[in-house]
Amino acid sequence: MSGSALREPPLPPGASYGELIGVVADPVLERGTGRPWRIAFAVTLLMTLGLGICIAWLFIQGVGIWGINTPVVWGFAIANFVWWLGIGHAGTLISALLLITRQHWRASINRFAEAMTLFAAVIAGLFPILHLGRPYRFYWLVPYPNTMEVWPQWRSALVWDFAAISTYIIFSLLFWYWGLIPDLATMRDRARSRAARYAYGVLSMGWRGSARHWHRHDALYRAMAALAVPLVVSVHSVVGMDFAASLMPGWQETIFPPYFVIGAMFSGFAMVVTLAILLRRGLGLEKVITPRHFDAMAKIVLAGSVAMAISYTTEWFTGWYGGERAELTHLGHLFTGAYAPIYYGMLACNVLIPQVFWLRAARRNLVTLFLVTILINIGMWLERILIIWNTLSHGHLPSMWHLFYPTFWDWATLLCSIGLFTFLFLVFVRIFPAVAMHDLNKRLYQEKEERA
Amino acid sequence: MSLPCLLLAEFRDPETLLDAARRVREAGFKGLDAHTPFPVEGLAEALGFRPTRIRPAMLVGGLLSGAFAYWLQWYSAVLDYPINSGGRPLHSWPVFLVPTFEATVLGATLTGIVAFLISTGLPRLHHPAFAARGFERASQDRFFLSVADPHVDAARLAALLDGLGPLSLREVRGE
Amino acid sequence: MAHDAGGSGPPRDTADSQLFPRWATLAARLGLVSLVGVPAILLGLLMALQYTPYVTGQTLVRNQPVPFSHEHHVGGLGLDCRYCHGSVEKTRFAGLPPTHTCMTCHSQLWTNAAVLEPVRRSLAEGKPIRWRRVNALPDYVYFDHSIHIAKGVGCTTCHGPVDRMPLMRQAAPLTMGWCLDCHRQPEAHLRPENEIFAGHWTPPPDQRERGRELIRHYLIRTEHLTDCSICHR
Amino acid sequence: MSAGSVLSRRQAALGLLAAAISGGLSGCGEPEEEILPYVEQPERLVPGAGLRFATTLALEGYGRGVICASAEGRPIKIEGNPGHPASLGATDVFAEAEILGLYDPDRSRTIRQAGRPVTWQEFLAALLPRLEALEARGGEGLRLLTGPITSPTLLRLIAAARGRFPGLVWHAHAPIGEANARRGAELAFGRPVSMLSRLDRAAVVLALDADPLGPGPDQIRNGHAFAERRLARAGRTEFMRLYAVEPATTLTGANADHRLRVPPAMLRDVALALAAALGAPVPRPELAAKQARFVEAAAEDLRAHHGAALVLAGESLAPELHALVHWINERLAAPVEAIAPVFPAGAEGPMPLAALVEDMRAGRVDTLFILGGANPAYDAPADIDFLNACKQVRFAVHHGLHRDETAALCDWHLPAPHALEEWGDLRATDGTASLVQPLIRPLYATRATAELLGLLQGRLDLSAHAAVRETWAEGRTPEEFEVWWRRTLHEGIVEGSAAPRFDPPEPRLPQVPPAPAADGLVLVLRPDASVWDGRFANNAWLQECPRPLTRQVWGNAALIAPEEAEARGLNQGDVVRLEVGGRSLEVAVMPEPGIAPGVVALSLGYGRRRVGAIGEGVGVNAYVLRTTDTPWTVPGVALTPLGRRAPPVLAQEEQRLEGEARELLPVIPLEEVLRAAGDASRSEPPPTFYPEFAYETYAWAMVIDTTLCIGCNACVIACQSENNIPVVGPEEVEWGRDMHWLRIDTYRQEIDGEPHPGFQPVPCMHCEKAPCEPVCPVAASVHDQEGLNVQVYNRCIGTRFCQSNCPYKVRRFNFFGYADGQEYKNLGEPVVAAHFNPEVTVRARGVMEKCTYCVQRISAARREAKKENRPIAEGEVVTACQSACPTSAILFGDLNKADSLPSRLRQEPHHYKLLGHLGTQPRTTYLKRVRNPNPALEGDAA
Repeated sequence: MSGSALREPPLPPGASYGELIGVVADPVLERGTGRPWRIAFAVTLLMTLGLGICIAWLFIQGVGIWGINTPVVWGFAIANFVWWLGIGHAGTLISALLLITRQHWRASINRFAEAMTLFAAVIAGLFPILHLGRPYRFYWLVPYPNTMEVWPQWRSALVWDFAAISTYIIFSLLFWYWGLIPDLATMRDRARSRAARYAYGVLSMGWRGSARHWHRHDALYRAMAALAVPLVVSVHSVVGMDFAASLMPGWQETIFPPYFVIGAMFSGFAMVVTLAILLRRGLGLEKVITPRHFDAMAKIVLAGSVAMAISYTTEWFTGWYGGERAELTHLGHLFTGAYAPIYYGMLACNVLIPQVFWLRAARRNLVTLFLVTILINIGMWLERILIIWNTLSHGHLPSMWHLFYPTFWDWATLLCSIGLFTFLFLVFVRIFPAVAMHDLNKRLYQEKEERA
Repeated sequence: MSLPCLLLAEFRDPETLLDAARRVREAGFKGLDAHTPFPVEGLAEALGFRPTRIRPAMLVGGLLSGAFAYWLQWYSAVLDYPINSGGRPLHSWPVFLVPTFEATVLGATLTGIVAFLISTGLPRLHHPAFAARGFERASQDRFFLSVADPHVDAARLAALLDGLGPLSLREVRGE
Repeated sequence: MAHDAGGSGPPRDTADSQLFPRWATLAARLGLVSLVGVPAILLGLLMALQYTPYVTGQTLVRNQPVPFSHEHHVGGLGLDCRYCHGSVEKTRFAGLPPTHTCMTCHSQLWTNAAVLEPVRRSLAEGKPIRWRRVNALPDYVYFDHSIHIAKGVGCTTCHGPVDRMPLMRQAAPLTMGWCLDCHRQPEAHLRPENEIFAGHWTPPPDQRERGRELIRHYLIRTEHLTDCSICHR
Repeated sequence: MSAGSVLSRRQAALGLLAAAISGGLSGCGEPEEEILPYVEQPERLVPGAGLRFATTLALEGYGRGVICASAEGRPIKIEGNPGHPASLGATDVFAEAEILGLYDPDRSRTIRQAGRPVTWQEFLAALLPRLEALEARGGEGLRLLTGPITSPTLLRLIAAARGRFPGLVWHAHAPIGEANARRGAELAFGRPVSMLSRLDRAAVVLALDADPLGPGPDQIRNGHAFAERRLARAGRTEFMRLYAVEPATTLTGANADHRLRVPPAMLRDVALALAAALGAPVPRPELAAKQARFVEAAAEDLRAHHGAALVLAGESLAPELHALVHWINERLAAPVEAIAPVFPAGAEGPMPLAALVEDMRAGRVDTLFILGGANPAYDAPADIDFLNACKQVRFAVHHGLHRDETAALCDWHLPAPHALEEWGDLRATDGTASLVQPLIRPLYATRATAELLGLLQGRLDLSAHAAVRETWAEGRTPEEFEVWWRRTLHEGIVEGSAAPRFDPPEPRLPQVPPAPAADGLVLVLRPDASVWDGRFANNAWLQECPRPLTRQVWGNAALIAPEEAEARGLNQGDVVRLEVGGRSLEVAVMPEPGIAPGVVALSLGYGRRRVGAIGEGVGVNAYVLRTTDTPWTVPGVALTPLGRRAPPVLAQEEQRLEGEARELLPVIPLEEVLRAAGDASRSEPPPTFYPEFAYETYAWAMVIDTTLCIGCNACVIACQSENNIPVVGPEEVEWGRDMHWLRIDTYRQEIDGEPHPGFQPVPCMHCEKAPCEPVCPVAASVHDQEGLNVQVYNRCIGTRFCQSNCPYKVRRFNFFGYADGQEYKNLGEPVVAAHFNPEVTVRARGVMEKCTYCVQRISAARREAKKENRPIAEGEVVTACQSACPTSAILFGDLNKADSLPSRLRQEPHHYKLLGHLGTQPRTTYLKRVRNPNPALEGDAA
């Protein structure tokens, strides 16, 4: 990965172990919540309650409150699901992939990236259930002994989804938590109030930094990292197969699984950058999250954007080269249909704009970074909704062509889900060390050795 | 089950800790351990830990749960209630592999977690080491060597560590 | 923050001067186990619950406006099932006796028994007797009595020994699984025509062989019996 | 059993005698139910088994014999009566929809005076003295207003009433009617004659704005005959050729081989040119080249098929043109049969509405009975001011199903029984009489028309039943009458009652007046394919049934030619004002390729003000632009855009079929079928990795002949009625959520520069390699051993993956509880639930549903066969759509039988699979749409 570009150490030379720990831990333990945080907290709390209302109304009225219709039976719910899950990929990737590839600069970002992953994955997992016509029956996807003596239908990509996502959520939680344990011990030992010390004490399960513990911890953590990579790839491949394993024009494409995985990393990394910028500001982590980190991540985003461009063109080419009527109609609809403007917007966000990262200046300018990565995530959401709209609204039979029009509840649910995500993240940064302190210090130790 | 006696030597940096570890081990002390804020490479060897069996356990666990997942799919789709689904074969092995893979990963992970807890004895909220004053820095910027050997007392340890200049040397008494 | 209590001679700390008491470790371990175990056990119970009469209604007895005793009428008087359940051979619905049927006898017998008051009132006012359903299936299940009778499934196979029921009782769980068990291997339950309405019937020792014989005899296509469309439309 | 008693939705769904209080489909934890046996069990009635009775339903006064299925005393389904000449075993939308009409919650339930409920006795108390007085005056001022009546009993009673009241005048009002045809026949033959056209004996047919295939009392008979003559099969050369000349597309025009769009005025010239070409001494009018060529070719073709050539004149044509057409048919020895009009004409016939209104205004009407659903307050021509006239009437009685516009004007209102509730009799268009018998005890305290007419004779106790028996007992001994009565009720037709055919006199050649010169647009009015003249406006099934060709639901729109729209800068949905003679209406326009330039087509029957929750305020009332002397074509209409938009609600938005897409509904000339005769090397499935599943017992399949589909929608409503398909309402349809399991895709393809419509009924394909099944995570969509693609509602959790992966998009999802708690408007009222078919689950919210090939019928047949230890016979299973289809375009059967219809049709050269290249191996397949173009008109460009 492009992280290898970082010859020089990203950590401030001459920093001490305690100093770095202070940088990370003090915002949580010493400093009070700032005004911006409190405002953000209040707003997102309201949005979370809003999500509750959306769901309540959904269960009272039925999925008909959304814009879905007979040909376009899927809508925002599925798009949101794919989008959130995509975002929920970078974290584990950064941790695992960069760990395996010995990209030690990951230390500064992996913790909150993992948290992001966890929250995003959980929210993503919410949508397929909400989208069901009879959500209270979702557990029929689980193979369990029942008086009906019937089983899930294993050939369905949704069953794969269910398996993949539940695995992924459990895995992400454990991976995140196990990385957190030593830091929780640190918090326990730094905390002033007795309550906090008890809380962190219980959470850290009595971690005492024993060499034995470290030894086992290292073995487990690296093994999990090794498992994480194929898992992440499998999860979004399966999501890709939700569409690819069909025979609808614009869906039935072998490129979908890899294309979805790349898309996921792309949007995920974009989100990490966005959050990194905010965290750096909010928690004053300038020391540990340096321009070099952004530079590296921007390069990855750029690579993702190029990969997306390739995926799109492949899609167009195969569609055109296949020459099947429905496929051609679908292609024509992409570029000239009712959704064409959105489609062009999507291309701009995902392919055109990220090209600014060829410029070093842009890679290191936080404002640019922030705006571009936000645009990328908007673009990626548009991509997901368009995959659904374009195919389902213009299927094989012209007689069943019908467009999708979003309703208030479509938008409300989407926005409130973003609210919930932010809410969880805000809580996270107030309770947990947003950066892996033991990793930082380990990195510091290594740099000292390298210098020595 | 707290040890009758626990000796803790505190150091400023990992290197010294490593030397100390080697020395006490050569001296044939038992019950050696160290407490550090981050994993120090070579420490495990220095203290003479045997390689852990977590990963083999994960492999076995993963394979078992994967096998179970595949069997379950085969049993339910072929044996228990065979249903013609879109003219696909009852034993659609290629698709059965997907849930199988996920199950393997999950199984391996959970096994690993359990193995970790067992092999480390965590959670363990109460431990003599915590009683040592200043031990809280073991999770921050101090490096402790701990000896739990009834035949060793503070004096012998101090003598042995002569020259490495431990910041402090303390012993924890259980009753 | 941490204070370094350096001093002469190795200072001694006692094992109890720490954040958590000794029992905390055990508590934490139990806590961790129950964190996983308790939900698992609850789910398990929930699954098991589905099989209990509490959910299936098996062995359930309901009080009826008239305490009609199958034991007396079938076991005692030896009435044929079809005397009251007239349409059992013809249609989906076994049929319940019109008040008129009851009165064929009870206009002579027990003409002023108190328990029969509702029957007499029904006839007088032309209002039906409101029986309470005992063997109820969900409305998306299309069970047809006549075909089962025609293909050698006896009454008591599902309804149990009614000739020993003072008040009607739900004999079978009536779950889909229970239906499937028979639809998967009917040979275990099939009877020859003349025994279908037998009050209570115990399978002969060689039922398996007889059953297979009867499957051929009744021309039953077993492979079709587990189709969803057999019961659901 | 007290079937009239209001049933709970569940009870209907459950179809037992049990009133079940129950949760949704999920049915977890059985709730307590009650079972109510009969006190006295009616003989014949077996609990759990349905019954079928023959009866007759009226349209425009003419009878269509039907067989009505009832479950536990509830009528639940209408089917055709094979023995009846106007049904021949098939139905039309109106007949099918009568079921919902019966349970319409908006039906009037009580007698009212000035809107306040009163008793029958109070009514009698008010009426009888009047009648005494009237009798003294010889009935002066006593008037009857009815719709068209063919019922022998009612005619007899009216005659009898006249006996008591010599001064009684009977008026009949029919907004659609057949006035022009009658006057034309009188012009030609000098006396009332009605001509029955026999399409089944015609080889060449030219329709002058005639719509034999369109909605109407004769649609089924004509459709059947049409199908007989247009059966495209390998090696079968006989194939009718159909020409149509019309201003706005009718179903006949849509199915024609050659169609000429002309403004109404031009019809006269075409008719004259045709007559001239066939040797009539009439001035040969000037025609444009294209039209001349068309007429030339058509005339040539007609002449060439002497004896089997037929020209049809539409009701909209002037009487003179009808007469002219009679003359032409005479010349061609056309297959037409003359009978005395079934609907009484001349002296014993009724007077027109206009005369009544005149007298009313003059105060010459003292007592007025409005019977049989006549509704002049709504559908009288605009120049007849019924409203004010009604104020002059002292004692006006309205008798009808609804408290409609007319009821609002009358002091008294009496609720009328529904056709399925009362006794009666009717005659078909060919005079065949049949009995009407009730399927259910009247739901409300209604009085039959016969009873009211009985009152006029002072017979207070005359029941409809008695009246009908009296009528038919004449000339029969009591014994033979009883036998006759039972047999006739069973057969559903009075033997030998068809009107005698006779040879009409030589038709006279009429003087055809010059066409009225008019500027501006010409408004063409049509009866509506769904609400007819407005009487069905409150029927939700019909309102939501996509109109043929436009596929519009819940309303009407002003149809104009696309070029016209372009010229005026109008887009679909733009609201315009149509103005003529100081009267105007505002309506949304809709470009329709079949409309002649300069023409605006608008269907009648909408804009009802008082009818019920379903029909009120739907669409625009076209009657306001109609006058007595311009009933069908209103010239000189001014069209002004209003800048507003109100897009019509369409069930199908895209109808164009261009380029490769034509493979979806190929239109081929007859030669291709004939040439390919015998070639059966077709339809081998594409290669597949998967092992083929063996279907040992039955392999159900359906073949749909798109050549025969005339787009009448009967199958759609039949399916809706059979399978408990809910109505969702206009808003939901606009969202794109209509629930019809069977839809009639309508496509237009340019052929020789003319838009050529084609109809393609699309039910579930029941693919052997169904894409919907492997994607269902809970196995709710699976195959059974007979190859049915079954949808298990109670297993479905509503992922909708099946529908998103269905290339045919035939699946329907309950986005709301359309049938289960969130019904449209008043369709949730308990009485409506009585129409549910107990053999089919009522689907809950959140589950997917779709065409099942009427699995309940298959299952019933299978169970019967099994009980008798025999296989299901060929033709024993008939799906609802198949049984409704008047042209037998839908054929269902077992592929494992080599001689079954589907097996044989799959060998036809023009057999094809919709989207066959996807490898779904559909069980529902199609025959291409075959045209029989006239070579002389081929390659006709521009």
